[in-house]
Amino acid sequence: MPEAKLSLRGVQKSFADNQVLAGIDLDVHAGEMICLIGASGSGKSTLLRCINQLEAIDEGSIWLDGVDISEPGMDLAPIRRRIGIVFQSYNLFPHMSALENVQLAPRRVLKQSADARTEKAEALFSRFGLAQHMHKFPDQLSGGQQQRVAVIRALAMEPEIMLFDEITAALDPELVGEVLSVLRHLRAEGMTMLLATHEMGFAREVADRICFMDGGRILEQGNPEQMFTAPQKPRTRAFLKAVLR
Amino acid sequence: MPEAKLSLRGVQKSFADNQVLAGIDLDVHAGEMICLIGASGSGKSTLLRCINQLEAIDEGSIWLDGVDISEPGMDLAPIRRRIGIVFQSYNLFPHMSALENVQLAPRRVLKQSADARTEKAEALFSRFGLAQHMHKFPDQLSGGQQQRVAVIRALAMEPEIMLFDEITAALDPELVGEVLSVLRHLRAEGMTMLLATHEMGFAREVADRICFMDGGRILEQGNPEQMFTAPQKPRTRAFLKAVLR
Amino acid sequence: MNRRQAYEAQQRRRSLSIAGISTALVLAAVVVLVPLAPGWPAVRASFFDASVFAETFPTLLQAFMIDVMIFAWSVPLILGLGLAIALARGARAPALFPLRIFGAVYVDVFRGVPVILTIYLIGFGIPGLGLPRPWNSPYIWGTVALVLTYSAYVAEVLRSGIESVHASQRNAAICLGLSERDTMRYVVLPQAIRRVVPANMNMLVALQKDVALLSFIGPVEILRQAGIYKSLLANFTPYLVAAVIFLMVTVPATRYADYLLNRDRDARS
Amino acid sequence: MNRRQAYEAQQRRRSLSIAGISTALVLAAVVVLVPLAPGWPAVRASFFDASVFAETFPTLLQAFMIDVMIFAWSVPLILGLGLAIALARGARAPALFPLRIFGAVYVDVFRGVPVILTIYLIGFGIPGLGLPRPWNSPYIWGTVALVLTYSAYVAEVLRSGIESVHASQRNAAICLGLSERDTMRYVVLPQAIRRVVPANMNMLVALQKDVALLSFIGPVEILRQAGIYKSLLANFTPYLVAAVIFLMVTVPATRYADYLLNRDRDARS
Amino acid sequence: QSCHEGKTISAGKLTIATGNPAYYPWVLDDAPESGQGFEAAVAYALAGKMGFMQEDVIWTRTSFDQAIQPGAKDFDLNMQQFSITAQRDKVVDFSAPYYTAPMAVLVRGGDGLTADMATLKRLKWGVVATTTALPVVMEKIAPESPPLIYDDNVNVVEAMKAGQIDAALFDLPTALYLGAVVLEGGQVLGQFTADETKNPDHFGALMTEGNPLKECVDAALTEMKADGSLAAIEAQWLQEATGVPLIQ
Ligand SMILES: Nc1ncnc2c1ncn2[C@@H]1O[C@H](COP(=O)(O)OP(=O)(O)OP(=O)(O)O)[C@@H](O)[C@H]1O
Ligand SMILES: Nc1ncnc2c1ncn2[C@@H]1O[C@H](COP(=O)(O)OP(=O)(O)OP(=O)(O)O)[C@@H](O)[C@H]1O
Ligand SMILES: [Mg+2]
Ligand SMILES: [Mg+2]
Repeated sequence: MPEAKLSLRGVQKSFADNQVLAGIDLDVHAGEMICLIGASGSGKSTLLRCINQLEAIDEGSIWLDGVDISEPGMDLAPIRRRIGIVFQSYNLFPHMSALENVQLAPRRVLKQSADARTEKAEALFSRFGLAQHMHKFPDQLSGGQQQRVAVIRALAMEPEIMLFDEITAALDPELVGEVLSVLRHLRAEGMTMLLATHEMGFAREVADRICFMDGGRILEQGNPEQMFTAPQKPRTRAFLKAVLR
Repeated sequence: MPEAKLSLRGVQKSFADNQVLAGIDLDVHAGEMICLIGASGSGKSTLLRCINQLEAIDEGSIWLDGVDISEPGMDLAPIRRRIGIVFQSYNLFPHMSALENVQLAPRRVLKQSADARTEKAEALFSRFGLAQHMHKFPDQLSGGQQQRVAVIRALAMEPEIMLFDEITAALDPELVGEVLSVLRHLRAEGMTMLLATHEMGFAREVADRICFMDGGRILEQGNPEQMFTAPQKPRTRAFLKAVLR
Repeated sequence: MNRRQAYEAQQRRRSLSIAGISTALVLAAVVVLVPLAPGWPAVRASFFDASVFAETFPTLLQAFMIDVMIFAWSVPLILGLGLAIALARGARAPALFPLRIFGAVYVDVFRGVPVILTIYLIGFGIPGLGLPRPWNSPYIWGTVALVLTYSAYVAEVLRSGIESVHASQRNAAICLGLSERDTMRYVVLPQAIRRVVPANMNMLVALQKDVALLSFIGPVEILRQAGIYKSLLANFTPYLVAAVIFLMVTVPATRYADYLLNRDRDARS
Repeated sequence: MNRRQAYEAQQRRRSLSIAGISTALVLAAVVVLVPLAPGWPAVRASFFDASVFAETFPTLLQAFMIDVMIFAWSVPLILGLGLAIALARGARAPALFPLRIFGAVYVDVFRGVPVILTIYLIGFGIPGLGLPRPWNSPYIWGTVALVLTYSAYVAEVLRSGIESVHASQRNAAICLGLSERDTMRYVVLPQAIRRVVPANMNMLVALQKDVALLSFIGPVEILRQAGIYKSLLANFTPYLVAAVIFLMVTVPATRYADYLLNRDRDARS
Repeated sequence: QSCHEGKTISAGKLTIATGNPAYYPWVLDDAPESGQGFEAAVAYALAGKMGFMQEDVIWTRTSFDQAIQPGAKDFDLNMQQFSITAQRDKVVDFSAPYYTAPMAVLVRGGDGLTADMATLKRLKWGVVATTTALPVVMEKIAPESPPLIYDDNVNVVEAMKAGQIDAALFDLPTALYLGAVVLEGGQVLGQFTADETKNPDHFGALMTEGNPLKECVDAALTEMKADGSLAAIEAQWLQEATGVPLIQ
């Protein structure tokens, strides 16, 4: 039984004949921030989706606090509650205001009282500088604001780990900053995080560890300085050269 | 009568009550490459669309080789033939192969013979390294290949000026390079070009002149070195700081 | 007024005069030419008899109220049953397999048979099972036939709406720990229903027109009333009156449905 | 077989047995309960008479061929006219203003009137203008009525297809110097038509069913033939036969249309 | 030089239309060519009087609507129990009447019913839309609830079987046939005298408006009435009409 907060052991996943994850081993310790980088199609999104069980894995196991959560037939809702996830896009429910988006799950799942959840939601909105946008609908918010609401919505369930899948990829360059600052904030608070990103500068700045994915494997990992200045594998070097142009 | 290849004088354009271009003066000389930079919504795309008359301007004039092409009631087809344009996306005709895309306008507009246009098209495809993809349909090509076909399609009409509107914005980071190298190629051949872009590194490398747009005006312009190292206006400095993060 | 606006105003004036002249020419041609056909007087007498029009209009309008009534009580039934069938077809639990099969067969059958046949078969067949009056009324069973047919269409429309809600919306809800049921109720259905309002409006316009087919099993609604006048007066003008009455309702309704469809399409593209 | 697959295979076996049992229970309930209704023997005799079924089936199938024929020659006319109307409605030149108005009125009128009324009005009205036989045949004018109605629908569908081609496609063509006409012909229409194939398939299924309504002005097609048998045998089984024959055609056709619509939707999302 | 010369749609032939299908006792077995049934027999007798051979008679079928549509018709005469009314006469021509039908009330299992107006008013009525029965029901009986209306006889019968209506009004021969053969448990409750209604139900052969053949047909019918051959045909095919009680 692995000791880390979250552990992956030999995780494999195929879609039809296309093997997308070809054996992933990874330990994420409490309070750690890990950035997944790699070319388009290398399996970053799939890995995140497998961790919170949106996709069932074919082989291997995924351990959360020493429990194998990839066991077939497990009740997934309580596990998913403990793992927050924010996607690149299509995230908020467009027919609900920002506040309703945030309150839905606490209301229906945690069965919190109206007062308790409103108080908590308002606290979160203030903390991320969105107090004045609480009653707007997603379409009335900028992309950056929408992503921050999505983060708040996940945080409202008080998850133990947060997964982020290229949450700045669909944003205008000028709006990227405000979303990244939210992540800095979370890191300072000690949240355990796993983040797929194309923002190399940001990854270098905040990550505790960088994992370079290629062809469904973690080809190389290490601390940011080492990865960006002295990558070991030729494939890593080629990738970094192309994107750091 | 302005002397430059292409000249804009006091160009204004509004959509309903929203003034998008607030008086643009710009001279583009033959063989020059100009990069337009600026925040989202600053009017870069609108400016390019006004130049080749996709949008009619409200005030001011646009001169091509000493002729005012913005005169109401002009026959626009012959003017547009002389000004090639490539957009960010939705560019190729999805029901035609790459070759058919390139040949449509020479066939229907220039009435070139089948032999002549095939020969020319093949030459262009080879020149941009796409000879083996000529018979594929747009959906079978990567984003970078599609954009290169779009460039070839515009070049097949033998334009005198080329306009490019963020042609790498929708591409995966790894594919951006191949499209930019096409632009370097054109520059080396002496094509007159006007380019809206968010790729600051590239702009700095190849542009003869950088124009920073803000609120529908060209707030500041100059050679790349000066613009990137010593911008004059506070707004320019703020913008460059945000995007060069 | 800037240069562009001045030019456009001038263009507009020119267009309007050309348009006016050409419209007038075309209209004049129609008005002059048609009455030259040899049978025109007979056709006019049979189809465009003004006195018959005036005489039958009030009664036909009254008969149309029966169409409106049947329509009014059918609509909620259709929407309710349509939703139930759509959910049945989407059921995933294995024990609900018969429900799923039932939904599929139901939709196939009632979309496949011309509505007039369904009306005959249900409108005469079920009452024959021995129901006492008033439970065997053709109004009831004709309505049932319409409800069965149209709920099949509405179910398909709703199902397409449910499926059109992007998978990432379901995913987002499930990732928050919501149950399948809550996901459907709070996240998917509200979006799905909003999206299919335009398509369902189209269905309702079609229903409004098909209510007239109930006349074949007895109810004296507008089409039957027109038929009675036709045989009484040996004149087809009453059908024209009926067509005019339908147009008064369906044209605004289809226009509105189109408007919704366009708005919906624009919002998505 | 990996761990996941083993688990899933086991789940599937369990589902299948539950599904089998519950389906059997529901079917049994239907088969046992319905015949207990007091009027069942009379209804069975009127609607489910096997000998009548067998006797009328061949003739009805033959009569259905008339539906198929009418359908076959209507379709190209509908598509052609529909395209013409769609282009007319999209015409921008001011001199073509009457054409645009005409297109709009045309679509409003023929979508707004129940098809059965159009069939009565055209099928009986135009021949009365004094056409000699065979030019007053109800086949011809009934077909015309269908063509007029359905081309209005098809025109709207095509127009929506044309408008759904993204403006950037037109722009790209225009920027290359193509004329309006070439842009429509080479760039917009090929894409628009491909996109509306599924919606038009749906129209064709509806048309196939509405061909039966021609029976009201004379042609002895399947619905009329079923009516004749009904009168002759005083038995409604022929209508059931007609329903079955329709299902044999329309179920595969609607399923195919649905498949196309789904594929189309998936391709776009 | 016979009267019909040049007046028929195909020279030397007389094209007669009937219903599709044609009903007993007007035409037997849906086969008018046999001359069996009242209208079939009248048709052949009429044709004979007009100078046509038996084989010169051509049969065709039309619906009611086809018969009254304006414009050219594909028949010379149309015989399917058309009632002559002044309004129809404006659009088409009718021959002199060849039969005058009393209206009769058809019910199912009517043992508990008596043929008086008070009873009839309480019944739920059904009639065929294209017949003149509807005005008779509305004006003479004026039932308490509005009647239901159908396209043809069999739909009326089916509605009666389904219990949706209690009674229907037909011409007497049709009512007798339906009550005896088609409607299980059917019974003719009573008849109105033919001349009692304001518009007695005279059946006439229908022709296009202004058809020159009308004078020939009328002449032949007058002759048939005078020499008793029409009465003989009526006696042969419609004799069961006796014994149905009159409604007061
Ligand atoms: N649901 C699915 N069905 C089939 N194939 C899939 C599915 N999801 C992902 N794939 C395939 O798996 C491969 C890896 O996809 P994934 O989205 O994990 O890559 P990624 O590293 O996140 O790339 P990107 O940077 O573009 O987001 C791709 O080839 C993709 O086509
Ligand atoms: N057709 C139009 N109708 C109305 N408003 C428009 C239209 N086209 C552009 N605009 C508005 O004009 C403004 C400038 O748009 P434009 O696309 O020129 O900006 P941009 O500098 O190209 O931005 P980006 O970097 O996002 O491409 C925006 O506010 C936009 O909403
Ligand atoms: Mg991804
Ligand atoms: Mg732009």
